[in-house]
Amino acid sequence: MFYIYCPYCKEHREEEEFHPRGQAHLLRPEDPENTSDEEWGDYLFFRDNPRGIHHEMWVHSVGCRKFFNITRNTVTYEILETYPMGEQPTITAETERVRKEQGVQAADGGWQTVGARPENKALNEETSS
Amino acid sequence: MTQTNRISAGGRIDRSRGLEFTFNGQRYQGFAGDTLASALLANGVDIVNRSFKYSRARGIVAAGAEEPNALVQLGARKDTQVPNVRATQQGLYNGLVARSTNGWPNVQRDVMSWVGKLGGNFMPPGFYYKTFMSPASMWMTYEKYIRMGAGLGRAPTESDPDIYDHMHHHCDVLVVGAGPAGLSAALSAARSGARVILCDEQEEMGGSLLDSRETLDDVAAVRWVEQTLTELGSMENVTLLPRTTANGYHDHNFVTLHERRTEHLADTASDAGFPGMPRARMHRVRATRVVLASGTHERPLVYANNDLPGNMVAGAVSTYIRRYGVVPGNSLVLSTSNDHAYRAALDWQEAGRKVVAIVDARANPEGDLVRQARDSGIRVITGSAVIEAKGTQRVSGARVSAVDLNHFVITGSIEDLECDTIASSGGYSPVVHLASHTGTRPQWDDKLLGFVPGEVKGLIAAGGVSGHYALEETLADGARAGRQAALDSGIESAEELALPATRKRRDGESCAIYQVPHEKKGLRVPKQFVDMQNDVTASAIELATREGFESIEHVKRYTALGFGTDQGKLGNINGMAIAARCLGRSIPEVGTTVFRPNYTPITFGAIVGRHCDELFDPKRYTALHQWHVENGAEFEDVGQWKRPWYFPHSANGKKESMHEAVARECLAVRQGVGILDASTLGKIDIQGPDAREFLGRVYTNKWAKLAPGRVRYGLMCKDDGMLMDDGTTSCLGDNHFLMTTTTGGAAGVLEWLEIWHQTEWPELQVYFNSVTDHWATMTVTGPDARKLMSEVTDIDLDREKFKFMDWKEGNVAGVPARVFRISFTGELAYEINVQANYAMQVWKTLFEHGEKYNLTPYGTETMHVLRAEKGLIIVGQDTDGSVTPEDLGMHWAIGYDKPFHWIGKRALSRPDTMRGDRKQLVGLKPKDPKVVLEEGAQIVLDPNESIPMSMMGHVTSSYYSPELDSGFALAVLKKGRERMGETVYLPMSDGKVHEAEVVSTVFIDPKGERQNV
Amino acid sequence: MSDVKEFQSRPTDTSRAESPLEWSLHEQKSLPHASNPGVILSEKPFMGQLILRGGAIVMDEAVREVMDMALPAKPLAVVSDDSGERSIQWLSPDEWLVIVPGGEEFELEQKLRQSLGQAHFSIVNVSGGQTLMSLKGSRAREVLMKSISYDVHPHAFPVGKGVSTTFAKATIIVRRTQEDGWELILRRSFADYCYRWLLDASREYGVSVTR
Amino acid sequence: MQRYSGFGLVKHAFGHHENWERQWRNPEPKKQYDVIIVGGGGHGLATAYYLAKEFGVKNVAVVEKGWLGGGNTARNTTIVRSNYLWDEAARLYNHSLDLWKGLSQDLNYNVMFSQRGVLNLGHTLQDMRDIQRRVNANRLNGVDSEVVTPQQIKEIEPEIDISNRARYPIMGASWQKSAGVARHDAVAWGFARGADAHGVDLLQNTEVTGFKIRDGKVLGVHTNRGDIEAHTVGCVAAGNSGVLAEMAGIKLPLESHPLQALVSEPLKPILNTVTMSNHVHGYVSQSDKGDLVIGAGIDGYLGYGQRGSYPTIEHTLQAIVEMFPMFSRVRMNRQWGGIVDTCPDACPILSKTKVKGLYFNCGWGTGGFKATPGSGHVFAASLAKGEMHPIAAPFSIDRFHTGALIDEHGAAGVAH
Repeated sequence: MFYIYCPYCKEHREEEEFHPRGQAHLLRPEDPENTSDEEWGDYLFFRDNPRGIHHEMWVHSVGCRKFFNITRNTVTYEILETYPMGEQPTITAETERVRKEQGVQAADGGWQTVGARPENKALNEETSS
Repeated sequence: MTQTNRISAGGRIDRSRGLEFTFNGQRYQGFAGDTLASALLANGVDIVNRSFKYSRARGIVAAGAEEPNALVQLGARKDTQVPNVRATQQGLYNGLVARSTNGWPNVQRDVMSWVGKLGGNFMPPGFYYKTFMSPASMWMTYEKYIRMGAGLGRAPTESDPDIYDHMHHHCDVLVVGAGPAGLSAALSAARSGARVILCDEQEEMGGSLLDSRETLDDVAAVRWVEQTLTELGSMENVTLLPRTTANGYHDHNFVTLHERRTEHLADTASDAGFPGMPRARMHRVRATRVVLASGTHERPLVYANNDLPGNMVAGAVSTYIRRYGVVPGNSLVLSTSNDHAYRAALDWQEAGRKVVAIVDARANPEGDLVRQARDSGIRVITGSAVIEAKGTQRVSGARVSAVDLNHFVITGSIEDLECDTIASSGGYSPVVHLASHTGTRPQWDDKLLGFVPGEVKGLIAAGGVSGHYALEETLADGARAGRQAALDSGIESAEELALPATRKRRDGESCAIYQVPHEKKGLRVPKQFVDMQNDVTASAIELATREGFESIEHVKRYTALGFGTDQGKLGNINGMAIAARCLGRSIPEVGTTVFRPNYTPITFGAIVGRHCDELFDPKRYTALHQWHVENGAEFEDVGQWKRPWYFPHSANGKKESMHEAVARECLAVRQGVGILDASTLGKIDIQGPDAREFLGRVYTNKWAKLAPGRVRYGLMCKDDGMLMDDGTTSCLGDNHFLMTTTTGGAAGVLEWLEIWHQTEWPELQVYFNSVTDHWATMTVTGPDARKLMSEVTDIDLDREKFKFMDWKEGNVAGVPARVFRISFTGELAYEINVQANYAMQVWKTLFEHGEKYNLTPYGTETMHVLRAEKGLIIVGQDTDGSVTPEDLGMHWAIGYDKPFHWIGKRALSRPDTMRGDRKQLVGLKPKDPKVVLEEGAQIVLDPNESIPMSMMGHVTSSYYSPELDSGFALAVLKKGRERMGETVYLPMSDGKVHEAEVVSTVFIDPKGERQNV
Repeated sequence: MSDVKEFQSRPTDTSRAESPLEWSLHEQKSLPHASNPGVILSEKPFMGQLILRGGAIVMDEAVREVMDMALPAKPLAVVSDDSGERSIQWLSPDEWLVIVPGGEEFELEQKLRQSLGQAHFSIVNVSGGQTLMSLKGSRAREVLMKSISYDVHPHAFPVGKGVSTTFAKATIIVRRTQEDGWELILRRSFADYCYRWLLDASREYGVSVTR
Repeated sequence: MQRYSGFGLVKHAFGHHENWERQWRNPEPKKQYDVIIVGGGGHGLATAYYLAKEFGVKNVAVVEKGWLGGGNTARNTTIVRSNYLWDEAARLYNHSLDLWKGLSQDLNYNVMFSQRGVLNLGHTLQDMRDIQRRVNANRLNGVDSEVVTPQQIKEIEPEIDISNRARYPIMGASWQKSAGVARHDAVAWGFARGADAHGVDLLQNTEVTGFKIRDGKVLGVHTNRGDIEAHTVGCVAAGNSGVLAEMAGIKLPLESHPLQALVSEPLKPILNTVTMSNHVHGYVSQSDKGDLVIGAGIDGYLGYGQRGSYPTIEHTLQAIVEMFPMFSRVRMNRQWGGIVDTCPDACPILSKTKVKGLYFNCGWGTGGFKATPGSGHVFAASLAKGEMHPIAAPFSIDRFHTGALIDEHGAAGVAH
């Protein structure tokens, strides 16, 4: 069972408080009218399914009700980072590959690095801004 | 019967507290502190069970979780039966009743053993794949007999009288195992101030120190255990959990610990004098660091007839003598590959019984214990091993021979030694199970001749499990691990633990021996058991490899090696070694097996906890529930809600049937006035300047012009164009809306709104909050609704001022209310929302005034009939995730020309959604009005077509209509709207074929005049 | 925000009100009363409860002005006024729960709306939708440990903290507003389930329920 | 191939079992085959078997990166049934069920197909509507299926609790009498032995590292044991399909999720049939060895770790004890997880791809085991003829672009 850092509650919570909601950074086509059936089908049904680093969206359903993203290894189940909506991951399959090639040891200390960006300004921001 | 094998002094038992118990119908005595196994051995009980496949006599082999044979059926009563309890792990209590799981008529004289003896040779591994195939029709009969022969204990046949629960913990350091390493780890971490949990599966903490010959600070090691536990027990930051098995290690250091709370005391908590106490508790622990100090399991040697009662692992012999004061025999032969096992012989001799010989596979053993044995006058036979046990019901002798392990042959002559016990040791296997539960593979260590844990983040292995076998090393490794764990968990500083002094002992090198060679070969050798519980022999493994099963997983599966309730704790490594030898590979080349939870079997009840019976799932109640109960409602489960289904009247001791009640309720609404508790509908408060825009995006229809004071029905689709929910939304203020959802859809719709807002359109200024529980909703409907309402409200109900699809606020029964003129019945209707705390008074006041109008409460069934008569759909009943608004004929609710490309729109122009022969919602009128079509009945056009028939659709809703005095139905039908007036057929399972006419979905008041009055 | 429909949903005569636990307590006939209870439960019904949504800065200004209290600055914080009767709890970066004595909520909502003016915010009255339960006694923490997976050790859960979390198979808000005991906020329709669960989990410690 | 029989067993016993032959060879890969099957699980082996036996394509290799039958074939709860809702799915699974019926004899390998029936319970009015709909559709599709009352359920499975004590009392069930369970490993081994006997090369420990594709046509595969040529390649790799597809530059609408299962300790016979409940979410049967074999739901996240989350196990056992309260004192022995490749409509993909000669058979989700012979058979027919078999045709990848999904979530549910 995962122990997930909620970037809004700013602490780890048990997986039971969350729900996975599929691939992160999914964008609805901006102009559906001019989207082909194939493109629309891709948007509806075709998802990344990597064996390894995956960026996925979760919702802290029984906590703050906020959606956020997790970078997780789908084989080891290690959570590498969690970050709020609207931000980009700092760890990707590409960065991991580079890191591996450079022989960098995995950082120790807990399950995940916390927050993709050092400072989260969410507290004094409206989510809609 | 007296305790023939009990010695007069020593051990951790309390000889002043005698306990009575029954095994296989025979009464015995034991002492407090015994396990069932030690008490059985004390009483000289040799045969405790019969084996699974060959029905061979089996005795106790080990002293802990690794025991494969001593499985018993526990419990004195039908409802307290526990199957397959390991006697070595069951604390003895007064009145304990146990039986062997197998053996008929009894374990001593088992009829099946003759089958095993005569037929055993016809049962090589996988024999069942090769036979029982003809005639094909006989398999179910063969299977019946195979099943009867299989299985171990029996499931209880009555409900469990005990309860179970869960407890959640968070700690800095969880230490698994309270042997020397675990204790020093816990002490080291605890003194640093860390929050520590220490658990141990045994009845008493201390692990190997409880039967150790060694001293710490020059006193018996067990004294140090006592001191340490006293200190740990006094610390506020330490939780001690004895009788607690760490059974599963899960991701991110989540560990489940199963604590036996009353199982060691009596059959049930009540019998133990603790009514209300859980029989077992599952601790769900999130640990920052886990110290795994689970120690080792000793490996027995695999020699012929090694399963006869009287064969034991060497360490178990020591445990029984030193911890329980039981010598499990009179004369011992020890067969070993290492120094450590010599303890068994020394303990045996010190207990006053005869050691016939120590047979050591090594050519030149010369450690301290070896010297001690020799000095004590024990005969040590070197370069040799016990190759076969003699005996029928119990060991009567050992055949010993010199062995050449490199060529896997015996050399020289065979000596027969007389003895009644053979102890063996082939070395030690670290108990790596937990460390591999999350998929990390154990690593083979050539020096240790065993697998040690692989690297698991957050887990530190310490002591025996990481290959530190000497006591001083074990203690030091534990202390190091405990300190490291505390520091890793964020404790700033931790002192190094001062360890008690040990006496240095020199141990010689062990040798690698698993299966012992025999003078015969292959299946001609008397059976050499690798996995006793599953009757897997060395030759079975050999045969499997010969048949092409070369992966260790194939070998395991073909032979069933390691699939028992002991999960191969004794046998797996031996089995792999044998497979490796047969395949000409090394053990690490053959691979390793990954263990899965549980470490030892865990009661279902403990995993379930208190999530059973009435707490299995929440029952959600509305604010009016008490009234419904008091007025005789029958309830329907809708999601977690308990909703009144119908309100049967009782008169003269006769209760109305549902049909009668629903007919009465329907007519009351159509002709007078009825009332429905609709509080379960989802309600979402939406505020913000972009609320209207947002609605336009998530609903298929238009919202731009809905004025305050007005209500509109909306359809919600997913982006695949399929309907997901529906409901009305009211404009409360220009920037303020109240959305209703279906009862089942409430949570999902709120999340749906949030996900689009938070991820796709964060720029829209709008907030959503659930107010489902805040508002109670009651629907007053029927021609007399206005009359009734006018008596209790100050709202002007004039039909011109308060029109259909308007809402107003005012007081109802003295309570501030919002009243909505919306109708799900087709009749004049007022939906009243009041704050739930005041709902009951409103409801009761309505009934006070409603009596003269025969105000009739109705439930979900009547609601369904009334809405279906009007052709109004229920999402999830008339739709199934493959239905578009177009399919439902709801073109009027689709705003194709809305400026924003709302959710679901694009999908409606895909080839499949544009198909001309899609299923469409229609009404069906059975030709025979007495027929109420079955919901789910399939529609065909040609009733004479042979199977498979061409199904054109199905009935989604079907009821008897009291107003029409006829059955009627809603259905989805291919090209349904083109088929108005056609006859369709519904072939039923009883052979009848119903005929129905395709009609409009609106059966009553097609112009909708009644709701507008 | 203007164009939002304020609504006083509380009647002037509240004598016939029924709290979310009315049915459960009624059905029990006599309330549990252990001689030496390790757990003491009591409902604090009919509190005024508002959900505030909006930006933290503007909301902070508004509650300072109207309630003379600061908005909790940190996630999972609960602040109470000196009387202990009014509190504001952080629920999410743009969501707070305000609890006040029953009857104050509507006036409070109006004042807050006035203070917030044209900012984008939302205030929702949820007083009928949830209820408070006080959980006290020497074994209260163990009962919570049986019920929620959140860490309730004093190190992790000091006074002034509140979380929304999983309670058995329901959702609950747990808060510590004072040293000796806990406050649970139960959703109306789940209140009976939570109450039964609490009684069951408390049984081995002895439980008393007071009204 | 050495024929197996009871008589043969006796004969071998007198020879101390020294003359049993290998069940399949361990050949070196050839340079070229007519067809390569990627994936040596049940479906892949069945495909190879039927290709060689029924469609005359004998120059076939099965390329398996681990050991035969080591994926979901080894990790499922062995249920075989065909009571699917939609015509397309019912046809596919019923075709499979027909093959199951004679499979032991056809393979000369006892796969222990035990037709002990399957109950799908209903606990709510909507459950019962869904059950009636499915049973009616099944019946007209030629699938044996009936609606049974709680009393009839009790006669079929006497230990079940049909009382109103339950939180969600049982209101009825659908009952497919010809459904049942089979011995999962034996299915893989039986097909392996049969395929081998017809000349198929089973290449274990051989991992595909890429595809050789030129001008939109597949020419073979690259493996860790060298390149192997073939103009027809069928990928039958369950949870690894996505990874293979990516190598070929194809995207599949698959997500790989953990699916967990567990067994109790072995018990004397207590359950007669297979009982499943979508509503309380759990299902149980008893293996011939005596274990209660219990299935859990899918975990919601992607996972290739062959394990899921513990609460899923808890919820499942809660459901089992809700249906069978007396199992509370029975003990759970082991849990494990498979990797199921799920499609958005809970139906498989049997399809050509934009690469000519490259076919995929995947996306079976929780329904793979029961389909093993049927899937292998229609896929083999498709590979042999270069045209999708009529039963397979509706399961093309195209449906995710046209929208012609076959939504079997209701039938799949927890009911694997």
